[in-house]
Amino acid sequence: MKTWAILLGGLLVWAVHFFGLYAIAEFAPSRMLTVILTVPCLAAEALLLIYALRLDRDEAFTRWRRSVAVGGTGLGLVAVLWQALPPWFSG
Amino acid sequence: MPTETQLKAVLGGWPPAVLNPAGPYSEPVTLLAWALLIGGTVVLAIVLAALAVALWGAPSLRRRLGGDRAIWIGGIAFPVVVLTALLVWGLWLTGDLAAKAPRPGEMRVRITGEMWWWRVAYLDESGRTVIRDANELHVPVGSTVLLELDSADVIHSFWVPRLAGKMNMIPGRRNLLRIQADQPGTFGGQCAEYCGGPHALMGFAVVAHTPESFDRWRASRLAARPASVTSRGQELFMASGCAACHTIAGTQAAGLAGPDLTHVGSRRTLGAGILPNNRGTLAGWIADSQTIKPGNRMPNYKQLDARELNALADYLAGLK
Amino acid sequence: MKSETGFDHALFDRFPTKDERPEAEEEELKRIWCAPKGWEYLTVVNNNYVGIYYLGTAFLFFLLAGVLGLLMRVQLAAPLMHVLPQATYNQVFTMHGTVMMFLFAVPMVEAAGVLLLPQMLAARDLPFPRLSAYAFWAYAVGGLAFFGSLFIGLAPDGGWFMYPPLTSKAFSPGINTDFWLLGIGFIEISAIAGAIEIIVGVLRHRAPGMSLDKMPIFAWAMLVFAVMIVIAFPSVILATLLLEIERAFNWPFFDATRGGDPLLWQHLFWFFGHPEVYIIFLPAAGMMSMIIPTVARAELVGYRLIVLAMVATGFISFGVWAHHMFATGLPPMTAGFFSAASMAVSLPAGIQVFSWIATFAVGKPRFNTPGLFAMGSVVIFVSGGLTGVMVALVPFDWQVHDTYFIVAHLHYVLIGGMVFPLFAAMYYWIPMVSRRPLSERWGRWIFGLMFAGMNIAFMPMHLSGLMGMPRRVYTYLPGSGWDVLNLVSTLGAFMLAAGVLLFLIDMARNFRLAPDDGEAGNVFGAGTLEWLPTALYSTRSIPVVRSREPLWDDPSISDNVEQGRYFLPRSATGRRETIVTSPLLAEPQYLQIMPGPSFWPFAAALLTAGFFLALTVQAYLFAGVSAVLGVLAVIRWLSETDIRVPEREVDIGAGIRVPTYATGPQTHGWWAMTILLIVLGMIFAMALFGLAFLWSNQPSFWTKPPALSGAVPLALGYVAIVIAAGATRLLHRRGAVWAVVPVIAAAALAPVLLWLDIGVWLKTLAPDASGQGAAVYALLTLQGMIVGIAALMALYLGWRKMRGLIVDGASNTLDLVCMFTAYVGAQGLVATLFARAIGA
Amino acid sequence: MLAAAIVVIVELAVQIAGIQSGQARDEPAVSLASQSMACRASVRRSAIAAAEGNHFAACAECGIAALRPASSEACGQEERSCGEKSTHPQRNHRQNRLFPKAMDDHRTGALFALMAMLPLLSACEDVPVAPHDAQPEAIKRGRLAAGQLGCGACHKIPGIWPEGATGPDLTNLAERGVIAGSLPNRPAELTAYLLDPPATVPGTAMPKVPMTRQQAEDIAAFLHQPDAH
Repeated sequence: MKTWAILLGGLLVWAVHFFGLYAIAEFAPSRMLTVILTVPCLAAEALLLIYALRLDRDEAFTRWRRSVAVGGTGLGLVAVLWQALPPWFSG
Repeated sequence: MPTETQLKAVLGGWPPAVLNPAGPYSEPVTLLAWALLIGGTVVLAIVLAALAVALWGAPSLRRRLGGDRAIWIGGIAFPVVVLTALLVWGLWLTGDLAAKAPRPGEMRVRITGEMWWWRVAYLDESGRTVIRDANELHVPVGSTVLLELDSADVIHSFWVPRLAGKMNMIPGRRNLLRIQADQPGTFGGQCAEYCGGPHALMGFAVVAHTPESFDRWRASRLAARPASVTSRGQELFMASGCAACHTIAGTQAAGLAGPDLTHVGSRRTLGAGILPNNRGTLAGWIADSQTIKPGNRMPNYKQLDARELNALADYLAGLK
Repeated sequence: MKSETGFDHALFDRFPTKDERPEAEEEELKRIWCAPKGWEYLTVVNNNYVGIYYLGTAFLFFLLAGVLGLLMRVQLAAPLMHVLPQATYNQVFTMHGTVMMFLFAVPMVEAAGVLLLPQMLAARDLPFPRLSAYAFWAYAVGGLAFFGSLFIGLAPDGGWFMYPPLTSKAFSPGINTDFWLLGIGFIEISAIAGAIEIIVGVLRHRAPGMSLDKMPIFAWAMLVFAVMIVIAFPSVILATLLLEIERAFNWPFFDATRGGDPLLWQHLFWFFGHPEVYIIFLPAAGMMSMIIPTVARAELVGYRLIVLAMVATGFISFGVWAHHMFATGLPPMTAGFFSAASMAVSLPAGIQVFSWIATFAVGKPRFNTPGLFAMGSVVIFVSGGLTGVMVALVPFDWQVHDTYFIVAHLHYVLIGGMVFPLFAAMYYWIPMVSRRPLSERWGRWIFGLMFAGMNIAFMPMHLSGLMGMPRRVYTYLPGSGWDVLNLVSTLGAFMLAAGVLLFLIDMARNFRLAPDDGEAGNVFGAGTLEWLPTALYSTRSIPVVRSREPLWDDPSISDNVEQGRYFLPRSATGRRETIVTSPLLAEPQYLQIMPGPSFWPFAAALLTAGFFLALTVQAYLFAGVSAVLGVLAVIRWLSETDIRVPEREVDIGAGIRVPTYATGPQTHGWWAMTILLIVLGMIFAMALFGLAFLWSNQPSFWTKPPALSGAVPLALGYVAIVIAAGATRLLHRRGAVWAVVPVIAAAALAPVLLWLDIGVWLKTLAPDASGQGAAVYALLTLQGMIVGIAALMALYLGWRKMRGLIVDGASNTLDLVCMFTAYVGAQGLVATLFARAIGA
Repeated sequence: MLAAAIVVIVELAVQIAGIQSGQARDEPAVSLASQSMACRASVRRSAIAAAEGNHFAACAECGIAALRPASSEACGQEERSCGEKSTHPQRNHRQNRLFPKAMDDHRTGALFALMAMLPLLSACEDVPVAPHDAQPEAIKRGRLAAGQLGCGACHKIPGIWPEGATGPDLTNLAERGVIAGSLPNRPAELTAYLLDPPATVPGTAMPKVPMTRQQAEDIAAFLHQPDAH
């Protein structure tokens, strides 16, 4: 379970953020709520990224695990940032 | 009388409509389109060049290409930068172009998608219908027009590429679309959402007038029709049941299922943008619209004999 | 290395063993996994056969749908052609899209998975061979019946996306639309079955030592693919169910005049529909990542990044569905989220493309046919991807949406992303199953024709789209400036078709199926396990995997495998069996006994097809009979599973002993049930979304639901079901003889609670009264379906108990029935509360 | 006399063609609204028709009707098909097939008969077809004008959409002896007829379509082009 969480953490945060945003936009559109959701998600991505960077890389499997985790959180970070943009352009 | 250029304007042609904007709601998109098309071509060229180097390049070049670093640069860093810029542009433009509530004094028109034609209603400030028409929209050059799009049956999509992007017409919803034409002319459009049967033959035209000419057009539409001289054609119109579906203001004909025919004689096209409009095509449409536009909801009227058909076409063509 | 299950990795060093294995072992393997004769071809379950059947059928649909595409191209070659009348054209384009997406693309990659995965992972077979067979037959029979509707003019004509209200009873009164719902029903069943098979197979049937980081990239692709099916297909399953209910019983889910919403369909359909594109693309990308290293004779560059890319695609593709709906008047903010996610999803694709290019760069690329198709695929796919980025921008999409620009885009993506990799894969892997490889000389011609034809056919469509040509038009008027472009497109389409035709001829010349022995073998010099010498039992012994390309890193591995110097060189129990390993590090856990050939999956599939077809043509009696017999056939086939053998533990090689029966969360059955429950949970979650969506979009039609407080007794009842199901398992493990009683009682309680709940709702709201009514009763209907299944399971459990098949503290059948029943309780609880909470 | 015979034949052919195309068409797509309208229309017309003993018109609700009364046998056929239709007012049998016959048999037959008779008739009438020494430009302009004016709404003219069936098929018009039932098939006559059909041939169904003399001449040239189609 832990390995899966490490591998998928960044993307899971992305998913939470995305579907949260969608729910906000669909049921209660508000720029404030978007910010309230985005800030913790960005923080989570950043923390996960730091955590992933500090993971062991003593053998092939852990090295592989680390790099997938780093990539996933990095990608998640970019995607969450992008998703936070729309409310600032369309009021 | 429609000319070659007019027919083309209704139905497309060169230069590509999307790249040939005629108003402020299509022009920024054209700029974006050019940026995307040229940028896309450049990126494709870069990727092809990289592939060519990978396959046939000098060993030193290939070494540089063959590693995680190339992937990080080409597959991640470069796209992130470019896409961020594009995203911001796109979002800004989306917010800018999306039509919101009507502006004070703005011309409002409700266009309803029907299987397979367009009902057009010009609204006044309070949203009441003042002019009824079908399959074409007359607008003054240089001012914005807010279109309220809805549907009477299935989903259609309103698209006049030279004036704006498309917007769906969805039952139970009212979507807004703002257009403005900056030059006089006829701008063609077509239903863009598959709506069954003769979806392919559901055309539309926006006719942009100079302000003076538009005022004249508007006045002519609002003017009371002189007490109609009863003609053989009008009698036939009533007797044949046309009135069950069609309205002609000033007569007993008040059907609502089909297009309003009060000014049918002055429309550019027939059958929702597919035929030129004259006495001949009117007669052909009445007698056998099912061959011309298979599946459309007007039955054939072959029971009319030659003189009747002529009289009816005459009458309709005269409804300017 | 830290162990995952307590298995000592040092034991792997015992392999390859040095001993000589007796001849008789191989003879016995051959006997156990023997080839079918005569009628037995209908009863086979072995992946070597089912995979080939599957591939062949899917390819047949590719050809059929391709012919439809050609017909359309002929009709559009010039303005106002009379080749296809309007109504026929509308059926043809609907079928072209539907067949290509549902009956070709998804089954094709699933088939490739069924055929290739066991070989790549060095398993004897997939975990549920009979399920594979059932899925195949249901798909083949149902798909062909569905396609046949075209010949009697009853084919669906609402587009492959089937938007209501055009497809509702009011505007599509014929049974054409029902045929679509039927055809999709089959593919839903077979896709879900295949996904379960593939997830469990990839995670639990890998050769010992093949940890996740050593897994062939194709297996990764198939894993993500299967997980995506599990998440995405429930949405379309629900959508088709709702549309069929609306058509049959007039429940207005999508009828805006009665509080439904046509956009609900679009959300449900595209929540499946866009991931579907990646569902198709990922396995093909996985194939590319297998083929390119071989062609380039170099290890795949950026393996880690590609795995990441695939997993990320799996996630992000679920955030892009509404980009098919930019023109529906979505609020700009919502459109913006989807635009952003659509941008994000292009990053993983870029990673993969550059990985492939980098792999070419480090290696010495060969220009053989698989190589050419792979290179061509990169070019075409990148072109399609770039136009994809363009249409991810909302304002640009407003212009080109539903025009030929999109037709061009999607064909570039799908042909470049799936068809070309598939042809590369066929050239690449056919030597694995055929006595002769395909002709290289012909291959070049075929590639040339297809590549040129593809570009000539679809490149002009970008322009015709920009010139205003909408999609799905059966004709266009002269003078619109589209004539020449369309003519060129048609010529290109025929060129493409000529390439495919040559391929067929080449297949006829050279393809000689040899599932048994004597394949052409590793003609391209690849490094992964599927190129080990195999027979019907797969490899003689199951190797220990120590690297990603074992055949490159250990040249003697083929010999050692063939000599039986690895795991399981013989049948340990005298039955079909394979090793189940742990999901992360692939440590051997237990030996799975597999069921053999059976007539019943085939019969069940035929009866399923009969049931659906009879429903479509409204022969209800026949449908009912088929349904009952179908259920009996399934139970009959199941009764031969959950096998126990006298030996509790066996030696699987080099003195390593594993159990032959396991229970609990580590078993393959438990995993499969978990996935099935996720599928059901997703269907249910989508139905909840539907209710909430209608409430938010059509508030004026809302009726106040019954009071939440009134549901307390029902809720307690559902909690009791969950507890009873859990208690059964505990009691059973403690050895209580009558432990099955609580779960059977729980299964009996469930319909009572549902009945009471329906009673309350009937006093408030009729299902055909409004969108709310329809959505609430849809929740109750879903609950009713699983209540029915739980009841059948309880009966089956009771029957097994009576037969004395549920013994001592461990029974997988009992575990699975308890799991399912607990789920029934949980879903019932949520349904009861949620329906009352929305709009209260 | 002969002219009248030709009129009858032409119209019969048109009718049969119309009947066939009317039946093969996708009638159910015609909505309830228009069906009820058609019924309303036919109620009145059939009342009139009954009074006049016009059986064809009495069948009007099929959307297929006649221009003139004809033999009772044909009418019987009509009525049968009417009855069949009215028992399934909402029938939704799409009659389209994957590979539709290029043309309905009856229609083909009628046209064939017509074609076969025309040279014969023209020989009797002794009206030689004037060779049209038109310029290629005129033909080109004529094709364009025919498209712009929508001649295809009623006539089948290869290349001119939508190949309507209300008026006669104008394929290979140059080979025919007479036009519009009574006029010699010569450029001047054709041009005059195009400019004002009702004035030239009283009783013709073709309306006066607004066009210039130049356009009329061009269209005549286009229709008369020798190896036209």
